[in-house]
Amino acid sequence: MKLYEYEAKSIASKYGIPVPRGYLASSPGEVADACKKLGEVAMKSQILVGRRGLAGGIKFAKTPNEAYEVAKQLLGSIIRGEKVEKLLVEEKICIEKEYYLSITIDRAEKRIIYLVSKMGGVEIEELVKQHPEALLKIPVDPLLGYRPYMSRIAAKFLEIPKGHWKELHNIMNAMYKIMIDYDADLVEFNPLAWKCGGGLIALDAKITIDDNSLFKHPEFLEKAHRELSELEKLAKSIGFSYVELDGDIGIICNGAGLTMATMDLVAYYGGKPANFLDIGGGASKERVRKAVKILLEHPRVKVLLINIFGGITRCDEVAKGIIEALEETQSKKPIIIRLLGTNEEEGRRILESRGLQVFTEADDAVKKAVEITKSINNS
Amino acid sequence: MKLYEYEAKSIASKYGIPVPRGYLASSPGEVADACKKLGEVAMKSQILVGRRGLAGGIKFAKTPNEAYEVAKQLLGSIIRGEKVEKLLVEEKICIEKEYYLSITIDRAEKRIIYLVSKMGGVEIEELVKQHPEALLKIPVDPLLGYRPYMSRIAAKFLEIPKGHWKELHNIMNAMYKIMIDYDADLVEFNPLAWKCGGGLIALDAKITIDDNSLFKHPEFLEKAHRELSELEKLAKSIGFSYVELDGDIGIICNGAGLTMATMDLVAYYGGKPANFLDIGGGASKERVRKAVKILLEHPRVKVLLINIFGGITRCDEVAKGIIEALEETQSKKPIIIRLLGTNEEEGRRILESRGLQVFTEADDAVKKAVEITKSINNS
Amino acid sequence: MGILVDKNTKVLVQGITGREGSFHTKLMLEYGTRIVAGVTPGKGGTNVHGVPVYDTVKEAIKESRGIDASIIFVPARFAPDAIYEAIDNGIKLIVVITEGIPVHEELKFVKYAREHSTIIIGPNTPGIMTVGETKLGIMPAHVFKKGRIGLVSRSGTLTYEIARELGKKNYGVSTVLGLGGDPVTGLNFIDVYNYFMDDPHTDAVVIIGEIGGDAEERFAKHYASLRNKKPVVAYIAGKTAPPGKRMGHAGAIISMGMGDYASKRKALEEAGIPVADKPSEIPLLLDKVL
Amino acid sequence: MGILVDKNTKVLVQGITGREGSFHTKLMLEYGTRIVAGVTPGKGGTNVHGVPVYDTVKEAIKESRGIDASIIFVPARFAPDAIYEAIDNGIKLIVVITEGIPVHEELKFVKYAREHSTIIIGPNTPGIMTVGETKLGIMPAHVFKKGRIGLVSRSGTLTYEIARELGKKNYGVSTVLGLGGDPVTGLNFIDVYNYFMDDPHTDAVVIIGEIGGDAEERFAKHYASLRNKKPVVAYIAGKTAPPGKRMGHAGAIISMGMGDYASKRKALEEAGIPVADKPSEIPLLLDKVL
Repeated sequence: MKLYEYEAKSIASKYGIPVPRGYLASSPGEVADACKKLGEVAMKSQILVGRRGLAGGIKFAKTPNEAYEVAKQLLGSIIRGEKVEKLLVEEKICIEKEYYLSITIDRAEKRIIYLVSKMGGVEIEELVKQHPEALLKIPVDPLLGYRPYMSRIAAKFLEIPKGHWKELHNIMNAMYKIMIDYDADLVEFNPLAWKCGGGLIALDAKITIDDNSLFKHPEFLEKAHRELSELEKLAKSIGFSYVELDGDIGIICNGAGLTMATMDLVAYYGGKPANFLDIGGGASKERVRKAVKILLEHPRVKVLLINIFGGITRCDEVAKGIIEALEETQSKKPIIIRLLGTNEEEGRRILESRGLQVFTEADDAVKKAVEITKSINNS
Repeated sequence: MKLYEYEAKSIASKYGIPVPRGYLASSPGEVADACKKLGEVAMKSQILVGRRGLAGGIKFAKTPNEAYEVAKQLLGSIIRGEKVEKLLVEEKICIEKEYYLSITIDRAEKRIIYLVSKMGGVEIEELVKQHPEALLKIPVDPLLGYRPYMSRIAAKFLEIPKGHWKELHNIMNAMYKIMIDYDADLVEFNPLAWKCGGGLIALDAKITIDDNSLFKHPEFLEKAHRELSELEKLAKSIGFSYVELDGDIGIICNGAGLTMATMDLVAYYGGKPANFLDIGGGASKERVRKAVKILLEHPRVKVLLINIFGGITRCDEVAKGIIEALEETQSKKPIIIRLLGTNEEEGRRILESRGLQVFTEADDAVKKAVEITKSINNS
Repeated sequence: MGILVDKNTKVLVQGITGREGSFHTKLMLEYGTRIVAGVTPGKGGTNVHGVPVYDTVKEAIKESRGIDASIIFVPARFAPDAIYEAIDNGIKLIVVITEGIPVHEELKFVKYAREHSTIIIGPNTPGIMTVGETKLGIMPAHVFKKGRIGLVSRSGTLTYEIARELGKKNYGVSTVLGLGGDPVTGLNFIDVYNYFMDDPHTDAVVIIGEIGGDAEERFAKHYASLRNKKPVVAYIAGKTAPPGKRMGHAGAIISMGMGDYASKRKALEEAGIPVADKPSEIPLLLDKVL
Repeated sequence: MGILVDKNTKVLVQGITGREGSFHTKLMLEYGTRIVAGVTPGKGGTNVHGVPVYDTVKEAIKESRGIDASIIFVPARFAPDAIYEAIDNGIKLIVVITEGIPVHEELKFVKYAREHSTIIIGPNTPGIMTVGETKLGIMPAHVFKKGRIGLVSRSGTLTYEIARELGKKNYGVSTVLGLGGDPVTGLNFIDVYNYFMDDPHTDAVVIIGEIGGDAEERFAKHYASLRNKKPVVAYIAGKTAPPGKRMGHAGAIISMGMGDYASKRKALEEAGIPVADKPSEIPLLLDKVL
């Protein structure tokens, strides 16, 4: 779960990491008030998508009036698909240099790492791919944790003057504590800035909390779905994994790998998947009904493709769920079904008795789904 | 550093470990008041030496009047050399069984261990020596810490009913946390009692804090010397290691091993060491002067034996310190000196110029010291 | 006879009295798995499908006179404790079916297991099965024909689908092993490939990867560096997955500039490993390399 | 040529700019120790007695092209960090002179070092010296004659005293190693005896124990179980020490029913190891066993 910048900075500040003075504002008036207190300000859209600066999500103002006008534009605007509802209004900081500093999980080595770079302000994706040599990795043993010498390695790499090493130590120590206390899988300051006149300050802050640990953090658990689309929220509340895509073939499968493979197969045969929907293992008739209903009512979905490999999942339950959803929605959208495994015959019987064709091979089903979609699109 | 029972119980209670209700009292009146609130009470002398029960340090009373009278006897009395200044007045608990439960450091295996036994109330020294088979050891990895399954191992061993396993888990979990938070090298509940009607309660509690970690715990650091005799306190404040013994030959050495070996050598030749005093490495004239002065003024010391093996320690500094102390105290007590190592000749010259004999071999010096002491004692 | 487990492996089921634990104990027993004991704290003295249940792993080992492997169905919050209990009692192979374990817990027990020379399969794995011998997992056994292909995967259902495709072309499986769908797992492709390399009953290995992390890239690099090798064929799921979204599995996410399909495919192909465009193509690629 | 260190050992001094670090760097250099670098954070770029000082161990290793051992003079509060820095940078032998390190810190870094196959000597040790070759420690070098007796001890000054007694009777020392006076140390008597066992330049071993813990008892048990062995002679300090009192060293305390003189002496003698009544008796016992 991603936190908003203002949430991440509030945590950082609580742990003693220097951040700019600032106020959260949700109206132009509040922005102007903040500007009165802070002088020249940066107004930063509180959205969860990346690269908001390039997309016009960060603006500056010198006077409350100017701030008011800019805020009127920003608030309510849509940036990279996300609506701007809040602005973080911060004092403008004079900076000399921008560093990159994060702590995250090194999956392959099964440990924690700090990532450090002099190339602050650059997206980490780009750093990793374009400038791997500019990125210092400092490994941390997960049973031992942060050790102060690590900050000295980082300080040398960043060429921070000796008098300021203690600051970097405090920041890195706090980052580790935040990671553990909040079960974060990422704590990132990009940029961590070097101020005119000296001293470190976290200009931007990002914290991501491990989804599997949210149960330990009720204050975030209740907000956990906010970054999801309405459909994703609905699916999650039922207990599916759901991701919205931009195609027109709705997809329902059991198992994350099979769902992705089915999406890929749709693309392979020239179609466009509308979504990722994994009903998980051993889904009941009820869950299948809800999944089918969501996609039949999805405005972008033209054809629904269901690919079930029954292990724990029973094909007859799946069939019943499909039938019930069809009856409930009265949808005329074509449904292509591939069923295999536990109670396959019974499932097939149920579906075929309602005139639905059931495939055995995934390739055949997908080909058919793409074909029908194309004919709909061409008609 | 040993904590008093009432301090240990206050910590235990803070961590959710059940202890009897009780009040700390330093006058018979306070004891009677506590008895009014608690009914039948146990009055427990707050002293740091062990086996206080056997020595009459724990008494019971049924009425405030009785409690008042008993407290009058207990308060101010000397038990195993320690004056009773405070009583912990506790409700009397009806118990069915007594267990032993502690967490400590396993030096040899370099890890933490829980020690568990059904033979509660028995001193751990006796358990270790007489009933090792009755003692369960549960090792804990120092980088990983307590894990709940350990409490189930202990519960099975103690044959605690399943409905109460959670209690034992809470206690063992809290003990580990106390050990880490307070840098304890021992947290012991002996007995941990099984109440009439069921349930666990810590009847006695002992916590020992690692001396090397006291700097992290200012609330105890300032009390750290309270278990020491006046002389031990004085020596510690100067920076010596000092332990009071019961003989009449005062001993000053550099290095803990050499000091013990010199004590042993005194005993080997038929003498009795009065103390352990290690001036440490590289001691200055000033420190030597203070050490010598302490022992010259010690009423039990009849002869002073100084055994210095100069490595970092300079023999001339030692010699000067001795001379200054002699001049200051005007003591006539015999001083036997053995000097060796760095600046030995200069040290010897200084001492011999004042008529003091200087030995090269430890054996010779010790023999001489014992001989003189004997002749004093026989005269 | 496949890798890591065979018909003689003495198995403990931790969390045996739970819904999943009990259900799959039955299926595993039916498959022939030598389940000698179960553990559920507080349920000691009962039995599940004839398997005696104990309160602690210590008792289970004592009463069973040794245990080779444990399979864990304990819910996420209690799974780490169960894993440590198994490791501390000297069990050398642990299959963690449980999904949803916090990643920082996983980092710790995976590290701890390695220190104790204990192999962890999972978490969030369908398990391991040496076909025709033993199953420590939840996979539908009938899908897997016995044969000489090693199957290692980051996914569940997709693996069954691919096993079926193999079977259709008469390729059977020696051992199938699910690495687990979480970002941090005990084993990776390199580890499992190395086991298959040492197994005389495996002729080739099928690797089923997915987006997220760089396990496939690392395997490719390792494979390219080998002199003696067995043929490997791969399939990667998630070509059409968007970046920054968790695709069901906690580990299936393109993030921090890592884990996209193109990078994995490129790395594997450059290492000489053919990558199938779709599951049904895998047997055709095997035809070519064998 | 003795154990663990010799004249070729490339040594780093951590905490080199402090009073103790600087003083003993001079003495070690005079003895011939090959000190190639020092580390004091924030003092990089300076030098101490001609030894270049760096801010980090990483730089020190890079600039020195490899380091075999580190000796640590860093104050107790910062010593664990220095030790982890050395371990994480791959240094395989660390001598910790520092006294007063919290015992829970010691438990952790001793464990961590073992995981990383790093040998820790100390903490609270006078160090290690292979006589005539190199000294990583603070012992007065001139007391030790070169010879064929291995010396391993829990104490400092007492060891020098005993070395002098040996010298008087013409027994020289191959390597002298101080285990350290703390309750938890990196090495124990068994470890060091085993190193001496493998050293062709050591004929017999003198063990200098003291009250506290059961390291001597454990060694006795180990020694009794060996078939091939070198002669061992022992001395134990603290016969007259009272229980429950810390005798200078944090580790020298009789507690929890363990660590008294009688138990140690009995164990050693039962294992066939003669125990001297006083330091000057040690050479006489060596006369008998050699």
